[in-house]
Amino acid sequence: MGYDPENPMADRITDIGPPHFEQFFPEVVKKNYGKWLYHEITQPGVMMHKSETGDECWTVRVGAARLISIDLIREMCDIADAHCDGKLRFTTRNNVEFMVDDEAKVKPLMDDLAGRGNKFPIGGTGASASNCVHTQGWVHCHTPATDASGVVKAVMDELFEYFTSMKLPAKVKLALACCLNMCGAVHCSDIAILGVHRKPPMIDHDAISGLCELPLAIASCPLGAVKPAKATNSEGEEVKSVAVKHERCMFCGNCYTMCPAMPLADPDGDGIAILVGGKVSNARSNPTFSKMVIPFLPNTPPRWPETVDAVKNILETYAANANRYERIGEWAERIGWEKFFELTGIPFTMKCVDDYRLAYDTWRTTVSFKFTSHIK
Amino acid sequence: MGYDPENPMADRITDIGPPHFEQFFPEVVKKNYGKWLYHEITQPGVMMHKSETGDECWTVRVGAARLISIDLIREMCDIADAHCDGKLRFTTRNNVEFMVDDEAKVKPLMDDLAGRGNKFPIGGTGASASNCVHTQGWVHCHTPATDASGVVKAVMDELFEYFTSMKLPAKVKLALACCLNMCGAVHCSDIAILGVHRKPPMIDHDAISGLCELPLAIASCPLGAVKPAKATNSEGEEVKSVAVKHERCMFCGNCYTMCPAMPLADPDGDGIAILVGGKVSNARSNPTFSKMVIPFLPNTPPRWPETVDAVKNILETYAANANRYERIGEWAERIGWEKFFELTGIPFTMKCVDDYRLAYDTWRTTVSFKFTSHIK
Amino acid sequence: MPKHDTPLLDELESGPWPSFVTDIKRQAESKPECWDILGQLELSFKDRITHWKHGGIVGVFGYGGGIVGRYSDVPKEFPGVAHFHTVRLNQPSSKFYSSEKLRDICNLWEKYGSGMTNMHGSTGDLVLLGTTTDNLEPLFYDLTHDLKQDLGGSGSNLRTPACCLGKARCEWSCYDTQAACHHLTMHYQDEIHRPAFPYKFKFKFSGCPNDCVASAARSDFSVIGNWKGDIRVDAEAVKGYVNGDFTANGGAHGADVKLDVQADVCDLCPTHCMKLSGDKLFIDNSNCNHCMHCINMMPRALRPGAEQGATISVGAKAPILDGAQIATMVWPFVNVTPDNDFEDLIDKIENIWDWWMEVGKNRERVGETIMRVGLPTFLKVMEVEPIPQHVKEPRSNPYVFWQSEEVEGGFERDVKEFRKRHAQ
Amino acid sequence: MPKHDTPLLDELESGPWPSFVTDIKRQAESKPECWDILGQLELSFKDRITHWKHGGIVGVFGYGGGIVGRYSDVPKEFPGVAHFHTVRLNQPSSKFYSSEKLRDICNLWEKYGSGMTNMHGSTGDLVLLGTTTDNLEPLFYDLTHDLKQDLGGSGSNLRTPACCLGKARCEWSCYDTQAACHHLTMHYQDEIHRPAFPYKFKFKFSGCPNDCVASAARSDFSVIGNWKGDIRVDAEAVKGYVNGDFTANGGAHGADVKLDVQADVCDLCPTHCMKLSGDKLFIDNSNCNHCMHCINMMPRALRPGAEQGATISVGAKAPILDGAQIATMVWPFVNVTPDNDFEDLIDKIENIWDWWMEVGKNRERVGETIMRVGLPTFLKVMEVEPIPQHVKEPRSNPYVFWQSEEVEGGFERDVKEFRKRHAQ
Ligand code: SRM
Ligand code: SRM
Ligand code: SRM
Ligand code: SRM
Ligand code: SF4
Ligand code: SF4
Ligand code: SF4
Ligand code: SF4
Ligand code: SF4
Ligand code: SF4
Ligand code: SF4
Ligand code: SF4
Repeated sequence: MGYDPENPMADRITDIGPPHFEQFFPEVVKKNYGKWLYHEITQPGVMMHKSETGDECWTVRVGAARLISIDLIREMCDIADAHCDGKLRFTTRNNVEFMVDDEAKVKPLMDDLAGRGNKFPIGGTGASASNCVHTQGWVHCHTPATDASGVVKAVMDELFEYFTSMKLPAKVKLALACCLNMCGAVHCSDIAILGVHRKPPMIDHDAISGLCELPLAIASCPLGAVKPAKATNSEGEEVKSVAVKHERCMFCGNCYTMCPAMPLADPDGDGIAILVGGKVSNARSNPTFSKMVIPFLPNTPPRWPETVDAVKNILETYAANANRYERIGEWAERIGWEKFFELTGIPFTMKCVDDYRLAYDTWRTTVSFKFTSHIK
Repeated sequence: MGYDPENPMADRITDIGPPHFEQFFPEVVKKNYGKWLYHEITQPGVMMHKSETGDECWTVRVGAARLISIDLIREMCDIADAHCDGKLRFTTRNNVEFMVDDEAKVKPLMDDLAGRGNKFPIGGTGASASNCVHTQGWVHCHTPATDASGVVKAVMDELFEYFTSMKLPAKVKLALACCLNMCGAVHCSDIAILGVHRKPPMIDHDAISGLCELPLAIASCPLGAVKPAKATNSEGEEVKSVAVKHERCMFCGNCYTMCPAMPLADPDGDGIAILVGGKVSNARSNPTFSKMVIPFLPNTPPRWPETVDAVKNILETYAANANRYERIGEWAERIGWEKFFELTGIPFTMKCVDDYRLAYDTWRTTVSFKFTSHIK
Repeated sequence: MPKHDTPLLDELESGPWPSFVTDIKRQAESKPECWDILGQLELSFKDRITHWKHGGIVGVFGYGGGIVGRYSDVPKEFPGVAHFHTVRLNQPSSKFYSSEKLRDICNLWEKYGSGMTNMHGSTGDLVLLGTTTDNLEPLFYDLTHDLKQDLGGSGSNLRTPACCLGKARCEWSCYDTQAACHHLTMHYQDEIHRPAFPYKFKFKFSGCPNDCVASAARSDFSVIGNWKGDIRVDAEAVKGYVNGDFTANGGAHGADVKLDVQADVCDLCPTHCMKLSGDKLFIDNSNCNHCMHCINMMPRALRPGAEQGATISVGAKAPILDGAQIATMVWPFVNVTPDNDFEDLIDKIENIWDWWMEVGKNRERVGETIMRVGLPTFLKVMEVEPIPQHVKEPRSNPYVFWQSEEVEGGFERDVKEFRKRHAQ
Repeated sequence: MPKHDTPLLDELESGPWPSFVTDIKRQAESKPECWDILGQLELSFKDRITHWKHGGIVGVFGYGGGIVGRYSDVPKEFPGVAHFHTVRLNQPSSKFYSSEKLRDICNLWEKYGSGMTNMHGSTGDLVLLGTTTDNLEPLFYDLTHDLKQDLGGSGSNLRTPACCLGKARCEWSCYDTQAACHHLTMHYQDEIHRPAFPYKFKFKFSGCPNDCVASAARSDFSVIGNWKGDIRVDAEAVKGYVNGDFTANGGAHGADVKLDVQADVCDLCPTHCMKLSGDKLFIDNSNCNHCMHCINMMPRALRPGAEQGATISVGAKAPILDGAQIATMVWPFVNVTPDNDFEDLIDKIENIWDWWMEVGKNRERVGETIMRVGLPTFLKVMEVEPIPQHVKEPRSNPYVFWQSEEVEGGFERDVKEFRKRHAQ
């Protein structure tokens, strides 16, 4: 028997949590859990982890689109069954990892993967461009300022050779979030692609009283741009509603999150901002936020050429100029942001100058600077 | 003739400004103005500046108390007349500089100065402890939380050998301000001595209506701790006055500046905070603020032993541990503030943790830190 | 459901990177509603705007999270996605799977959903993308009964915890990230499924300061492995690196990039606490700040110290509303072990929750609450002794809040007494 | 006036540093009111509190500044300081004096004041400490007629400008600090003497980035000498330093401390743009940020580049109220010369004043006004093109204020049109 609509609470099971992880470990992992000694990336996408027991775990990492079908997952399962005793894992960046316990098993596995067209690109290790973590975009969310999967596909096609090789100065972690909610570590990524709105919310006076608690909508605005106001709906009746002080709006979208009758999205208003130089690891330098270097690029489906070019330009300027082992932000800090803008040729605009809460700490309070082309 | 009280506006002269500087230049300065090539500090307090003309300007720098009498100034004039063609100058740190145009004239000048007891200590150049710039304190101001001249005398007596030698890793710029108004560059000094209040203002209900514009007094508080309130004066009459929310007060004294009926000063409440690591120059590192490392030391006239010891301890710990050419703040940044507190033995307290406007930027947002004795 | 023309999306079928369009088309053969996914997405590509309505509240009985409601704003054109709710399955720690388990999930989703997924969501859940309200209860029944697993979090509750793979396949993990993640997930099932907080709350577990699950950027409660004492050095392997026997950075730059130990390791050590003389490496561990750089560079020669634990930081979040925060270091070195059921973590978590649930405003992340009340107040409430490690630098402003009891004589004074000594 | 017992102050007569107590006692022999200075100060030492009343408004006819009123709160005990006003004399640029001039000032102060002074005040004035209201006008008369000089500033006006000694005795000055300081002081006599601003406003002039008058910390309008192009190198002198012929840092560490050019200069260069090979020094000037370190270290070998000017930064101030500010760089390289009467400075100053006097709140320093409206707004008003040099780093938050005219289609939209395409 199964679920009975007549009696939904019958033998209900809740709060059992996820399955225990250990049952999914490959033998070599279970056996050497906590015993690993060192690792070696033997070629792009292939890692060997050595255990004190002498065992070796060979991992082949494969890029994935994240938005994937059950048929594709089943295909991954077939591969795991054929080569990995039916085990596999997903990384924190949506890549897939197939593990074998013997170097000899690596090539057959790789040949199999390669034999399946462009479904399973091998790479993403070491000094490579990472898979681009991303969010929902137009595939599922209600607040996006751009698409996610489409932009990422276009960008990764262009950066492909950097994903499958390890010729960058260091890791470059890519991320996309389709709105300021930033569902991901976009705010701390080497190169971040961020969907941004640029028009204040519209107010649907017909729907607002039904859909929203006005006080919540008003309270939702961090800048107090939403004010109570009387308005007339399409029936010509006067209704309690809100008004938005446009000059105070910074397009964060929080009002829409709280009140469905205040949509912001707009084909021309929405687009993409590029942020760079963030990192999370503590290696050498502290974790830092990504900095906005391009405030806006238009939404140009299906391949967002402006965004693709911008990302590639930054990546390749970095590759050509940075020291090895230096993340993008470490490079920009070392040479100074004026040099970053000069080398990348990205125009510096007022939009890049902070004017939010902690802005003062980002202003230049020294006469030490470099004479770049910016100084006429 | 002269000033005529009957007719104060008679042949009145205004807005003539200061005398032109050039007339006060020693010959060698006038002749070589803008022609200087390099300088050499030949011994503590003595500098030779070489001109492209081959001329040399020899300067002897002398420490002064800043609070000085006309008789002492006249004595300086005698010295200038005897050795320097009647010219002398004061530095931006209240030292006096006597200049001669020939090395041979240096020794007689120095002997003369030395012959006058402890009035004219020679030093303050190069890697020395500077003269301690200071403010009015109890000698003239209405808002001080400590004295100025007295504390500085006590401190400089103790640091004397560092003023007259050049054995520190780098310049150490000392400053004192007797209240949070910080009349000086205390907020950017290597070691700063700051007078601090710790009790909220009293309210003189008898005087307030006469002395203050209540709205200004209320508006003066950055934290909105001052509120309008009715009160009864000593005549038992109800008067319009203000009340202070004690828990909101941070003792800045701005209300007292605006309203004389709100005095803060208190023998036990007032005392001294020590801030370190600020700098103004752009050499190597950017100008930075001094950081509060000791939130309070009591006012203990006439010689403020706690303050003197604290300053000396910081100075000597720095001298013993820093690299040459490294200012105190550069040293603390390099070793990490946890090491600074460990090496100086200064207890770290909650008071040193910022909770004002830009506080977040000072919190540690990395897991990179050193395991000092602070970690139990 | 009929196939739609998708000229724009078709452009995304070319190129070397895997194409989600091709993938969805393939899936559509057996799950025709996928044609409507493509159809509506094509319309969004054409209109350059989303066609999803503002999320509606849907879920399974008794749970306040795990499902994100979603409806099309053009349902007539695309009935297959009129309802398109998300189901968040709580992933196993660090996302190892057996093909058997994955196949069960695929079958479940073939039966009740669109056939499309996210492997994985940004928080860590296995995200099943697109089903109808009617399917939720049957799906949940099969999930719990047949697959013996559960939903993850959404809404103002504890979100699905996540971790790096740690000891499973990494030599640097300073505590058992998977065990900690799993234990706390089980321990807090109620908090995950039934919203009781001012806003969302997230745990993330990384085994070392490399922070491979980006916990410092994305979790209200970030647990990052760390060590005390000396970095473990294999002197022989150091020689190997000096002699160029091994690749630099564990091969991260290719097989032929060797290490210049002086330039690449010592000179890049942020604290300059390393010295190389000949082929001997000396580390002044008392000045090491555990950044991991040298260990990353020479994995065969260096390992984190033997005395291991974790550093706990609090309050990371995305920008909404007061600006993003990277987690602030609160507990420098904590013992994290299954032997005491991770009670050192649990104590701290519950202290934070008790306080935050009391003083946190609606939709205020704990990091924002700390910003509002100040770090000192938070440390006091947590009964944490302030240490210099809590700050990058001491305060530069002089605005200290003293308490009456800290000041001799207290705050109350008699102005008349004062006037006797000071004429007005 | 009688002598008072000053047991506490007497303690300050010992010790190697000059004693202001001894000095005041000596002065008291001819100016007995000095006994009351000591007497009241002794009382303050005893009571650990000031005995001055809140400053009263006093001054000379027609001026709104230059005098700071001060009255004793124990006038009966110390009648000699019952009135104790300060007179601020505008010092000559960089504080060179002739003994003749100083003697005239001493005589003036002997006649009208207490005989005590501050050489100098923190802003830069020659401060005469302690006189009575009645003496102010006669003093001012003699000052202007006989000494031919004037008062400095106080109150909400332009404060007395100050400068480093620059070209007078320093090899590094990139513009004529004294001339600039003197010219602007004369040009703005009205602004110095008659308060017309929301709050005080200060100019300070340093000849190079060493900033010997601390202008970056203390002036609303900070002018710091700077250069463009290449640091001037004397190759012979470089050899000398390499060979140890010269002292390090111009002898600042004693005659026997020599320079290790690689370690002390190249390695400490913040931009690492210097290379030493053998006894030759190469500077990649395009990467130099003009910090002065190398020049400070080898004054005989290096000098600022020949193309000289100044960098102008705005808004420095002490903490009251929003916290201290170091000046923010606004104009990277400005031509500062008497040839055009410093008009490049004057234009900028007056732009700032016009705007600040309009939008600045009462007692709001210009730096606080800029903080309130944001740097972008200020740059716009100043018609300054934004450049990366204006910031340490670009913004990390995504909160950009777009203007309607910048966005295709503008801000006005028709929600009904929207609803046609997006069902509610
Ligand atoms: C598999 C994965 C953990 C997991 O549980 O899934 C992982 C695995 C490893 N990481 Fe990582 N990291 C993983 C995400 C991360 C992240 C988080 C992220 O990408 O969002 C970070 C922080 C990113 C950041 O700093 O912005 C991260 C920062 C590092 C670093 C620090 C690099 C640096 O210099 O900053 C190292 C050390 C190194 O590579 O030198 C590292 C090193 C490693 C090592 C070498 C650890 C080991 O000894 O096995 C593993 C292989 C590295 C490689 O891919 O070259 N891992 N690593 C994640 C793979 C993601 C992917 O598929 O691309
Ligand atoms: C005389 C004076 C200028 C004046 O117009 O009065 C002056 C004069 C010189 N300064 Fe200065 N500085 C003077 C105040 C300052 C200040 C302001 C202050 O003290 O409040 C600073 C900024 C302080 C700060 O950074 O916090 C200052 C930061 C410097 C520096 C940068 C030092 C550093 O490494 O940060 C140098 C370069 C050096 O000494 O290596 C310098 C160098 C010099 C030189 C060598 C310039 C030269 O070539 O003649 C002069 C002699 C230095 C010495 O005393 O060893 N001067 N110098 C000031 C003497 C004050 C005193 O009596 O002690
Ligand atoms: C599905 C997911 C994105 C994805 O494609 O992976 C997601 C999707 C949404 N997030 Fe998120 N967030 C997701 C991970 C994150 C993360 C990353 C993380 O958890 O590591 C963040 C940044 C870290 C953080 O928590 O700050 C994140 C920060 C937000 C925020 C901003 C919260 C803040 O305090 O700044 C919002 C806005 C809100 O809560 O109203 C938000 C709100 C939303 C909503 C519910 C939209 C809304 O305004 O209500 C999105 C539903 C989209 C949909 O239709 O499915 N989401 N969200 C991620 C959850 C999947 C999973 O469970 O694994
Ligand atoms: C005399 C002097 C201190 C000294 O002993 O040298 C001084 C004395 C006073 N200052 Fe000052 N300030 C003096 C230089 C400064 C400086 C330093 C500078 O100008 O380079 C500063 C810090 C820089 C700045 O302007 O921010 C300074 C920042 C203040 C402040 C805080 C202003 C702010 O925006 O933070 C106040 C409070 C106020 O304005 O109400 C203040 C207020 C005062 C008052 C008028 C007291 C008051 O609250 O009204 C003091 C009168 C004391 C007296 O009885 O003589 N004084 N004041 C300095 C002026 C002498 C001169 O003209 O040369
Ligand atoms: S980033 Fe914004 S639009 Fe994208 S999934 Fe998250 S909430 Fe939705
Ligand atoms: S988008 Fe943000 S800033 Fe604009 S009105 Fe809505 S809540 Fe306020
Ligand atoms: S610092 Fe404060 S007390 Fe001292 S002189 Fe300035 S205003 Fe007066
Ligand atoms: S001292 Fe400062 S904080 Fe306290 S009441 Fe007065 S103005 Fe407000
Ligand atoms: S965080 Fe550390 S322990 Fe975890 S996977 Fe990354 S490197 Fe290994
Ligand atoms: S971990 Fe980092 S700080 Fe410690 S020794 Fe290695 S490189 Fe230096
Ligand atoms: S600021 Fe520069 S120019 Fe002026 S005195 Fe100091 S070193 Fe010389
Ligand atoms: S001035 Fe500073 S930055 Fe420029 S070369 Fe010299 S040391 Fe380097």
